[in-house]
Amino acid sequence: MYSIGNQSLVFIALTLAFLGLILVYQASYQALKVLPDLTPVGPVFIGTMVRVFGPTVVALMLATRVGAGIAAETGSMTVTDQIEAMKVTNADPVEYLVVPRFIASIIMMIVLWVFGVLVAVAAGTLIGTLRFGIQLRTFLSLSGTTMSDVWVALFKCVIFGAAIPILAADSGFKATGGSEGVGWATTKAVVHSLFTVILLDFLISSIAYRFGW
Amino acid sequence: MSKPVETDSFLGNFGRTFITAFQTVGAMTLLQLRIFRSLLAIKNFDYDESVTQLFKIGVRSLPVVIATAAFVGALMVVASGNFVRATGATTLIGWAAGTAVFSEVGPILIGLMFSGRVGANNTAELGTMVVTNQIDALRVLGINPIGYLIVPRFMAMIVMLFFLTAIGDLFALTGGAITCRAVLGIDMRIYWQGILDSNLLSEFIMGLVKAIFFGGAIAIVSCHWGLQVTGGARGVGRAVNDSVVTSAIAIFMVNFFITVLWT
Amino acid sequence: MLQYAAQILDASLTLNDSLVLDQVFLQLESGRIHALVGAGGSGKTLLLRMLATLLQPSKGELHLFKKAINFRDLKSLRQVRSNIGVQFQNLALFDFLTVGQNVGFPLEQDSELTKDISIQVKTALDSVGLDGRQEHAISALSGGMQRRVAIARAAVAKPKLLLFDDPSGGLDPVTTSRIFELIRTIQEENDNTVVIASHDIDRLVKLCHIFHVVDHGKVIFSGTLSEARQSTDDRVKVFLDV
Amino acid sequence: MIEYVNVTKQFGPLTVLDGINLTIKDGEITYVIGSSGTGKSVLVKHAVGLLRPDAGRILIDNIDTTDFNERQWNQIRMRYALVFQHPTLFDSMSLVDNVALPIRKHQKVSKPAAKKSAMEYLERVGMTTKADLMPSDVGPGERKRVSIARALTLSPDCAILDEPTTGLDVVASKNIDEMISELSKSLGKTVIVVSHDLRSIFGVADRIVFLYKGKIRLDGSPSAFRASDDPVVRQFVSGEASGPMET
Repeated sequence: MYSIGNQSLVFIALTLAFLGLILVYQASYQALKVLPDLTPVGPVFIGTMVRVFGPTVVALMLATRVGAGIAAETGSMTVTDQIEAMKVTNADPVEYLVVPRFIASIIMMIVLWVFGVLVAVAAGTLIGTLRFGIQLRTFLSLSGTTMSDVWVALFKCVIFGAAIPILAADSGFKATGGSEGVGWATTKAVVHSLFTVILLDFLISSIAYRFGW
Repeated sequence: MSKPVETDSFLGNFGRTFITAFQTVGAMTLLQLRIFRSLLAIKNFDYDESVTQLFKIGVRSLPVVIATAAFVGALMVVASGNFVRATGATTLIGWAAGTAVFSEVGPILIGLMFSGRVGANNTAELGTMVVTNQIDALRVLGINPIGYLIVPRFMAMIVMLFFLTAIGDLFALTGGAITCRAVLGIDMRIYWQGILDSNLLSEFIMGLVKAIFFGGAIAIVSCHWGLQVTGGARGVGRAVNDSVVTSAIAIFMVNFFITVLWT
Repeated sequence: MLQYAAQILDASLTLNDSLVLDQVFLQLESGRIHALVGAGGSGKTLLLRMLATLLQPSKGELHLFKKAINFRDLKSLRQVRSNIGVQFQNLALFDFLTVGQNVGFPLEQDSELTKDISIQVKTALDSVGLDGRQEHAISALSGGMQRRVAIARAAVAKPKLLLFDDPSGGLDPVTTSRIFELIRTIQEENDNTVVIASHDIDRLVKLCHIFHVVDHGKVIFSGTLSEARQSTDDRVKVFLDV
Repeated sequence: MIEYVNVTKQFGPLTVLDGINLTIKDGEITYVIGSSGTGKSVLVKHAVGLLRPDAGRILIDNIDTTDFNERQWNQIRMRYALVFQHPTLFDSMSLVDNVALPIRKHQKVSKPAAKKSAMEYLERVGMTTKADLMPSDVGPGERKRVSIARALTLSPDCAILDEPTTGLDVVASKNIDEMISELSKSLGKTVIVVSHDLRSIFGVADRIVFLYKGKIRLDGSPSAFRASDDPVVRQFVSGEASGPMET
C-alpha cells in the first residue's frame, strides 16, 4: 500500500496540477469569448474536477503507474517461473500477490482522488486569480458541487481502483517467453486498464445521468 | 568508497526524485540530439525499417485509438449534460464537446493511449533487444543503432500520432453525437449545428500541432527508457512502467505550454 | 517388487497446436537418481514440469506416489505437492525475499513444518555452504551461489521427489562438480527419488543410476548404462556417448 | 593481432580485470577459460570496443584503439565477427533476413541480392533448409549456427565466440567444435573462444589462456596446460569438487 501510494504522489501531483492549470485557462479563455463574466468558472471547474476529471484522470494515472508496475512485477515472476515455484510449494499466487494489491489499490484510489482534486484546484485557483483576475472567494466556491457529485465520484474510484490491479495481474500472469513477454504484458496492462477506465467511466456517468444523480 | 546515505524521509525522497528527474531529462536531450544528427545524415536513412515501423505503429494502434476517441467524445457529452440540464442551453452542447475534444481532451487521451500502446511496446521491444545483447550485436556488425532503430521509430510515431489524432477527433465527435441522442435525448442535429456554428478550426489545428509534439515526446521517452534497460525480464517491465509514466507527465506538460503559447 | 515414486503413463501433451510430448511412458523407481538426457528442445523440461504437477497431460495419466493425479482436486493436489521439490532451470528464486526467506518459503506453506523454521533454514543453508547469508538479497549472490540457494529451497522440506532442471547450466567444471556432489549428499541423507535433466553426460554417468533418453517428445530409452550400451538405437548411444 | 597492455576494468567495487597483459596471434585458435563470473566475456568485449578499459591500452595491429570513438570502432568491428553467448538474432526477422541485414547495410546492394548472398553463408553452416523460419522456431544450437553465419558476412579476419557450446547437447556441441576448427584451418581466420567446456578446449585449442581472479593464471598450449602443476589449474582441468579453487 505504501509503495502504491507514495510512489504515485509526485506523479499524480504533477499531472493533476497541469490539468488544473489547463482546464481553468481554457475555460476562462473560452468563456471570455461568449460571456463577459467569469464568476461561474470557479464553481463549474471545481464541480467537474470532483465528478468527472478527478476520478478519471487519477485512475488513468494509476493505471499507467500502478497497473504497469503490477504487470511488470507479476509478469517477470511468471516468466522466471517464480509463480510456478509458488504453486509447487502450495502458496496461492493470487492470494499472496494480488489480494494485498487489490485492497491497497482501492484505498489509494480514493486517497489520491482527494489529493489530486486538491492539487488541481490549487493550481487552477492560481491561474484563475493571477492570470484572469477572478476574485479568490468567487473562484473557490462549492456552489457548483453537489453531494451526488461526490457520491458518483467515490463510486467511480472504488470501481476503477478494483479494475486496475485485476486487469494488470491478469496480463502479468499470462506473460510468456522471457523479457519480451514481460514487456508485452506490461503494455497490455496499460492499454487494457486505460481503456477499461474510460469505458467504465462512460457507463457509470451515463447511468448516473439517466437517474439524475 | 562511501555509501550514499539512505534517507527515507519525505524530503530526502523528494530530493532524490528531482535529481533523477534532471538526470533523465539530460539523457533524453542527448538522445534527441543524436536523433537529429542521424536525421541529417540522410544517406544512412533506412527506408525498409521506416516503412515497417509506420505500418506496424499505424495498424497496431488504430482500433484502440478509435475506440478510445469514441468513448471520450461520449464522456464529454455526458459530462456537459449536467450543466445543459441545469441551464437548458442545449445549443451549447456541440460547442462544449467540440472545444474539449479538439483542443484538450482529444489529443491528451489519444496521446495517453498511444503511449500505452505504441510507446510502451517500443520500450519493451528495445529493452528486450538490450537485455538479449541485440543492440550490441548491431554495433558489432558496424550498424549504428540510433540511425537504424531509433530514427525510423521517431519519425513514424510523429507521423502516425498526427493522423491518428485527426481520425480520432472525427470518431470522438461521432461518439458524442450518438450519446447526445441515446443518453441525453437531444437531437443530433442540434449537436452538429452547435459544432459547425462555433468555428473550431483553430482548436482543431492546435490539437494536431499538439499531436506532433506528443508523438515526438513519446518517441524520445520510450526510446530512452528502452535503451536504458538493465537486469533481465524484471528490468524490461520496470522500463515500460517508467516509460508510460514519463510519457504521461510529458504529455500534460507539453499540452499546457502549447495551449498557453497558442492562445 | 519395484516401487515407483512417479509414473507418466501414455501421456501426450499439446501446446499451441503442436504435439510436444508424444505417448510418453516414464517410470521412476523410488530412491534412485535418474538422469534425463536428450537434445535441446526435446521435452526434458516439459517432463519435469509434468512430474511437478505443473502441466496436465492432454491425454494419459500421471501417477505420483502410487496415486493417479486428479488435476481438478485441489486439496489432494496440495497434498501431493508438499512432497515435491523443484529446482527450476532459471532458478525461480523470489527476488523480493532474502536468501533465508526463500529457503524458508516452502516450510511456511505447510502447517506441519512451520515449527523452528529458522533452524531448518540454517541447516539447509549450511549443507549448501551458504550459512550466514540468510539476510542477503538474492541479487547479491553469484550465479553459482544462487544455484545452491535454489537447491536448498527445493530440498528443505525433505520432499520424496526432487526434480533438478539443468542444475549446472553455464557453470564452470569445478562449480558443476560441487553441485553434483551436493545432489548426491542430499539424496544419500534423505533417500529421496531424484531426477536430473542435464547435458553434462560425463558427470551424470558418475552420479545417476538410471538413464532416460528423450527425443522429439518421446522417451526412447530407460535403463542403466550397461543396458544403454546394448541398445540397438543409435540415438541412445549418441546422447549417452557410450 | 590484438594486444592487451595492463588492462584493468572495474564494475563498482569489483575488479574484474586486474592488469591483463595478453597478445593474441593471428591465425591461432585461442581459448579463454576460467570459472563462471571471472570476466572472460568482459575480456573479449574489450577487443571490439563494446567495453572500454578503466586503465591500460588495447592495440589492434599495433594501432592504439583505446581512445577511439564509436565511428572509428565501427571500422575496426567490420573486421571482427563476434558471436554472443546467447544467440542475438533479431527476433522480428527470419533467419535469412538476419544474415542479410549486415550485407544490405554495408555493401549497398538490393534486397534480393543481399538475400542471395545470405543464403550462401547459411549454406556454410548447413542451415539453408530452414532459412525462412523465425529464430524462435529453431533450436538453440541452430540459432547459434545462424548467428555465426551472420557474423561471417563481413568477411572478418577474426572470429570471437562467447561460450559457443554452453547449454547445447553433445551432438550440437560437436558440430560447433568442427565449425571452429574449420574457420581456422581452412579459412585461416583468427579465432578466440570463451568457454569452460573441457571437451572442446582440449580438442580444438591451439592455445589456452586461463583467467583466475582477474589475472592470467596460465597462458600456453593444451599440453602445457595438462602438464601444469599449479593446483588451481589442475583442479580446473580435472573438474573435481574439492581443491583450492574459489568459486
